[in-house]
Amino acid sequence: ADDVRIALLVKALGIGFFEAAYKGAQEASEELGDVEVIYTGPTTTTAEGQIEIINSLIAQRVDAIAVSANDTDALVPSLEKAQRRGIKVISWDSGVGEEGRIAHINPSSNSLIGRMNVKLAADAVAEKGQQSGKFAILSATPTSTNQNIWIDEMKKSLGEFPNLELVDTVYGDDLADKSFREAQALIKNHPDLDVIVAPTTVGILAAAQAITDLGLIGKVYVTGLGLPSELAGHVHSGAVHNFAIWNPIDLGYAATTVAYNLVKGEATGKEIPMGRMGSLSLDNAGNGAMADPFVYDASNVDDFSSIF
Amino acid sequence: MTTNTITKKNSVPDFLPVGKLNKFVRWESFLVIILFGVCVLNSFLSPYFLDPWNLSDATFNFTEKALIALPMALLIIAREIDISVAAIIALSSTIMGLVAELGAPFYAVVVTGIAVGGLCGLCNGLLVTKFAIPSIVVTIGSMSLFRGISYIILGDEVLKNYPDGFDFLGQGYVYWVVSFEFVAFIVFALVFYWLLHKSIFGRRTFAIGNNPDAAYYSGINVNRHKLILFVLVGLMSGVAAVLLTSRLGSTRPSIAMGWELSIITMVVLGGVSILGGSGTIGGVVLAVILMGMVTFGMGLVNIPGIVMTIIVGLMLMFVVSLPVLISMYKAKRQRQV
Amino acid sequence: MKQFLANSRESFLALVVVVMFFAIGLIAQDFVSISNVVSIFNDTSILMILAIGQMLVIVTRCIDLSVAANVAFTGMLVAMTNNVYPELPVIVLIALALGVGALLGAINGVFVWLLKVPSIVITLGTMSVYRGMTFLISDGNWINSHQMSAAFIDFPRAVLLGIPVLGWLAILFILAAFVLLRFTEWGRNFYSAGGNPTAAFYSGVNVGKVQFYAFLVSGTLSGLCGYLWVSRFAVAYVDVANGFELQVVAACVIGGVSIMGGIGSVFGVVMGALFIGVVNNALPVIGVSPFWQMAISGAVIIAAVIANSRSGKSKGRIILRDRPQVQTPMAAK
Amino acid sequence: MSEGSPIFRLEGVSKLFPGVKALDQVNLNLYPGKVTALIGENGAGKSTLVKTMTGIYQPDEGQIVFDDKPIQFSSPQDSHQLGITAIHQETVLFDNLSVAENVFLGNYPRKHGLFVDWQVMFENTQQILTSINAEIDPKANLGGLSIGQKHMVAIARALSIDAKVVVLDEPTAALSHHEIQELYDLVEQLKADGKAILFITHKFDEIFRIADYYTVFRDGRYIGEGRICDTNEKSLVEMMVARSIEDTYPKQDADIGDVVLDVTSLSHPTEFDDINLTLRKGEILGVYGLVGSGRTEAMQALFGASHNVSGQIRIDGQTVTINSPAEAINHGIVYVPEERQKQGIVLELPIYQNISLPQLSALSKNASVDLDDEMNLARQFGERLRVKTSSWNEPVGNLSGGNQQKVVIAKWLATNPKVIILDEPTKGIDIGSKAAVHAFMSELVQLGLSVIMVSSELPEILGMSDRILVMSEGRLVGELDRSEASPEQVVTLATGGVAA
Ligand SMILES: Nc1ncnc2c1ncn2[C@@H]1O[C@H](COP(=O)(O)OP(=O)(O)OP(=O)(O)O)[C@@H](O)[C@H]1O
Ligand SMILES: Nc1ncnc2c1ncn2[C@@H]1O[C@H](COP(=O)(O)OP(=O)(O)OP(=O)(O)O)[C@@H](O)[C@H]1O
Ligand SMILES: [Mg+2]
Ligand SMILES: [Mg+2]
Repeated sequence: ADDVRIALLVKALGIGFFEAAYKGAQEASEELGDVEVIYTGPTTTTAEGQIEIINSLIAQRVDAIAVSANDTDALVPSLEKAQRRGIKVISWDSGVGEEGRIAHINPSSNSLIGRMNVKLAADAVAEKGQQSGKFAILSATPTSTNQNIWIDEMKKSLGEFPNLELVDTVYGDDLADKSFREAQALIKNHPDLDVIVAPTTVGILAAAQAITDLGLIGKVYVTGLGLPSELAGHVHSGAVHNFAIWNPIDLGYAATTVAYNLVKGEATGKEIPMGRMGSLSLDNAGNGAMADPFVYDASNVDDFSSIF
Repeated sequence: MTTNTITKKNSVPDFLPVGKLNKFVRWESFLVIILFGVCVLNSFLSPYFLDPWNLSDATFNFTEKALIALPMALLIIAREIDISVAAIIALSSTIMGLVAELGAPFYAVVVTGIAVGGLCGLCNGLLVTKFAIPSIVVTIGSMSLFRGISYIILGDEVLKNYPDGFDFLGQGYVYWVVSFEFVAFIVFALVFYWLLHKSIFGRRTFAIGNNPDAAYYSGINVNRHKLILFVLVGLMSGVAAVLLTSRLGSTRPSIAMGWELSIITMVVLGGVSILGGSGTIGGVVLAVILMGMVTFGMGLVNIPGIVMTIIVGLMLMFVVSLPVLISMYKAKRQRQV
Repeated sequence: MKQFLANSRESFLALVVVVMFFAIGLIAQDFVSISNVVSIFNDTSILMILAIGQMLVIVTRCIDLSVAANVAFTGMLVAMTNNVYPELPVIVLIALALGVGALLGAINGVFVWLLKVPSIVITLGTMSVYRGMTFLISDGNWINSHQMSAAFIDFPRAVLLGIPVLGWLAILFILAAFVLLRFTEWGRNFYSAGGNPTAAFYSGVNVGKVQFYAFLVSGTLSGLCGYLWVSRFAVAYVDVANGFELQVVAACVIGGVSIMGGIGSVFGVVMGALFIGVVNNALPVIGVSPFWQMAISGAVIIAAVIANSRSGKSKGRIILRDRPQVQTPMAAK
Repeated sequence: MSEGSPIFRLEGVSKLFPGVKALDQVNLNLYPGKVTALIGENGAGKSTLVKTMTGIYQPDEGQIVFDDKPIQFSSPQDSHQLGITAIHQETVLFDNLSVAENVFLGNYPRKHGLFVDWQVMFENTQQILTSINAEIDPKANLGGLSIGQKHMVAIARALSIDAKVVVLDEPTAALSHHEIQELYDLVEQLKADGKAILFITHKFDEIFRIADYYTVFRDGRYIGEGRICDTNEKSLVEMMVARSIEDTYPKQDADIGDVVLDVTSLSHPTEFDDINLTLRKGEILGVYGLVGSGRTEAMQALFGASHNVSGQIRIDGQTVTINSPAEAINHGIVYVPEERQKQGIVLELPIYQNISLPQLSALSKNASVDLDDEMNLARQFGERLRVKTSSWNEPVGNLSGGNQQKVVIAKWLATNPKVIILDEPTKGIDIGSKAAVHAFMSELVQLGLSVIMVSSELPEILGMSDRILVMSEGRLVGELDRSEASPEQVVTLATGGVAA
């Protein structure tokens, strides 16, 4: 029989996180044998770019599309069309509306991620040897869905950390220069700031660099979500005490196996097997969550920095 | 096309070898040949290319941009440019979303979208004509302004409560594989063809593009003409906003980000002189389809998007240099004879 | 007379920048300080250097939209070289950046000079091509701070007499550009070639070649800024400086450079860049909602160019001699 | 034929343009200390020759001999360095640069070998300008000067190098009486300095006044040369046009009717003040003044192309408001501008489209243009004005200067106006066509049109006008009837004196 062709459609090409997910997808494809993975994505993180690619994927009659979406809603009509043409659609990492896909694989649950970010801030405050501290959030664009969900979740879990105070939320638009400037402005506006939490790779890097340049290592910590390969340097310099990320390789692996099993009809109701990772159980909205984000610090970052 | 032998704009001093294709090697013929080659190549590369449904799907990728490219061609011929078009889409889509949110009926939403586009165009046009500021400068500013207003209104919200039937505009089919969007594009292409090549308006556009002073002294109201052109671009951006919003089923302020450059690329590829004064709608339509087919073909064989942008970039450079190269080659041969 | 007007226009812009700076200081107390001035200047340095290159291009009636892509490509190339050969001295890497940037600029220039292709079209093309090439050479990977040598990162940060090297570089290029444009024939040719190409040709100026030089300079400066950018932000990736070309052009037009060619001054461009720099730095500091920032900067650009166009509109000639309320320029005997 | 050997020679030079042989094996000799006049109809190839001499064009065949050595120019700079300098027909200067830079561009005085010496440049410019009696500030921006002043700058530029050969392509076309006299003095001075001068002009009085030799071209071909003292106007004209021209100023009396146009206290804040004039049906009203006297501005105001204008305009007794050229055209007032290439025509568009431009609405049905009507219109008026072209579909830019001017006039006549304002209508037009334009003016007034003719050429003003208005420094300073006007009177008025 022909190979099962699964498209791994990412937010944009050239992002370390997704490259790592692709590694996981390749791993799954080797394990499954009869799978061809098409790794694709637009040049910039736009919904229109992804739609264009979805159109060409429909034309190629791929068997499944696993998408990490740039826009929750805008992709839905195109993905519905794909489903009408018999293509199995799932989303992962950053989801799309329910009508647009069969299942969504959350890297972790949003509430866990939100809580984790706050906990990282607490860790950093503890590292400074203080009882209580102030932190600010440096996000990506004001419109990125998962950023906003996580920020909401962070605010919700603040109750658990009475010693932490959120003083500001700013947006660096995932641009290095803007994030850098926003980080500088945060420090200028809040001289007693202890931690900057950036749940985005560009942001966390820019903030760490700004702290380094201002000579505030040890005084202001940067934390959030990032990749070990990108942050190893800042962990060693001390600008970042610890940070978290779920395993993108596992995520890519899971997305591929789930898509494969949907194509093969192996999915039974709310349970979809995902190879070495057991099985994904879906809630009523078709969401399934994987594990907790994993925390990296000086002790383990080097072990992972060569992997993703 | 008529006996419309518009020559290249003479802003380059007359002693310079200006690329002028032989009358028989028209720009359009040239595009047709490339287009044909691309289609042949595509059908070789992918078995999926020559499938009516797939080709129909492919048209969705460019029709909205193409709708703006039509008036943009006129605007560029008249020596102006509008790089705020994508931002106009964003603002127009945002206001449409708000109106829809209030429960407005189908047609009211559509009219709102187009009207907002027209107003934005009017705004650009007034700034350009009243203050005599170059349009590229004005629209760099209004690009941020219009999209910025969308951000102010929407923030991180999304609007998606569009009325019933609204999705037809961007997703529906009129007959078999022929989508509503594509029909709209063909109709507007004919309208703009007439406007540029057959009507007084078009004749005046060429006159203004070649020599605005002389046009003014010949009794043409140059400022009003330009204002109308900006409004036209705005209105068509509104139309594109309606279709795009309907196709996406939702609005965010980041909608249509970066489209201005692909639209201008389409126009230039279509043989419209960026210096103003010459160009044809036929060329623009061909260029639009050509670009659509190139990107679609590459998509079918999963060439990464960024490689596509390289190819489109190179194509643009090649295509604009070609006539010059040909005329240089000819001049050289003539000298040798 | 016009020259005087132009100068006064630039002084007006300078005044606006200063007033704006202090006005913001009223809202955010820490804003007005020597260190913040240095910091804003430093922060704007890259924009200023790029804007000077862009100004030359615009003065010759062209435009270079590929500067940001050039920054990304050169930055990536230099960062990758540094990653593979960390022991290479920074000066070699800077030379590499200058060379590669110059090459990319020269490609634009050759198209404009020898093939007479409108610059906006050619740089629209190379903008995509250079950015795409950045992806190809890096395979989409990022180069992060720990993959860069200490010297690589430290160079623009080294402080001399209270100002970082990055700022000194900007000062150096501002002065160099001023001297070249005012006091050398090579520099004056940019104005004549852009002001009236036919007349320039009749005067023996090779217009195409001058335009080529403009692109060459713009490319070289972009290459340098490629290095400065990745080193300042300690990261190189494909999307570096995405969309920055519009800010560079905006700095020029706010600074009074005429998009029709022939007019523009270094001082004006520096003020234009500082204007943008102050706005960029101030908006987050005075706590403007992030959702408002884009609209505000758009409105500010429009307001600035309107102000510019108004003050430049006075007519130079008066026939009625006995109405002396306006001084005639040629009354000087 | 002549004593002394030429310093500069062209032998069998040809220059081809696509479809036109602009120069066909022409010869030219220039002698040190002598003025050679080059004459020929519009499109004869005079300006093309100048461009070939100065390295702007490369000849397709033939050779250029300088000081008995054959030379080749690969750029204008080469010719500049040999000491060949030219004032071109269309002023080619830089509006955004200072006067001094315009004079010295390409030839900057240097300091330390590398740097431009502004000080010296300003001083030298001042010196040259003073020597030609031009009151212009070397530091001023060129853009603020009038056309006449710009021309003086162009002359200063030609004098800034130590030239051996000076080429003047219709230098007096843009100058007024007074300035022309000064130019003549200048030419005498150059002659005395031993420079070889090529002087291109369509004015015959000029030729006989200052030239020593003449060379005649016709249709790109060399016809002949000789000494001025051995010839006369009639034979020169015959060489030029291969026929004889009866009368350059064929003014015929037309029936002068009612007042068509009545202007009261037309004023502008800075350009002109309190202009009152009346124009009758069938009348040619001449407007004379020195260059820079505000005639152009006043006429543009009448045509609606000027802002901030106050005053009253009545057409056929009806008060009208004219705020744009479109309104003026609607009221039957049309204007043939002085700056032809800038305001008169669209160079890139074909002749027929230029002619139909002001009346597209009239030529269209349902907003679509009717091509046949358009072509007919172009043919009718183009032929009437004897526009020399191979096809009405030819871009106007390919025509010679004089023929371009005819297209502009044709365009306006085709609108069937009541009043036609001609601003320097024969500037740069050869003697044959000039006579044709004048004959046509007579014909127009006989058909019942009224003409306002702005001209800086005294013979034209005196020869063609029924009435003459004189302007000076933005004001009307006198009105003379055809019968009573004498050249002295007109010039005195224009220069600010009081008419006797
Ligand atoms: N760049 C060009 N391309 C094509 N044809 C040209 C060009 N320049 C001049 N010609 C043609 O060459 C011929 C000679 O033109 P030229 O300008 O030399 O005439 P001229 O004698 O100076 O006339 P005038 O007295 O009107 O100034 C004309 O037929 C003109 O149309
Ligand atoms: N400083 C200036 N600014 C704008 N336009 C100018 C300037 N100087 C001259 N012009 C324009 O140049 C043209 C001719 O100038 P010129 O001085 O010959 O005109 P004028 O004052 O009307 O004199 P004339 O009465 O001799 O025509 C006019 O159209 C005039 O508007
Ligand atoms: Mg001539
Ligand atoms: Mg005049």
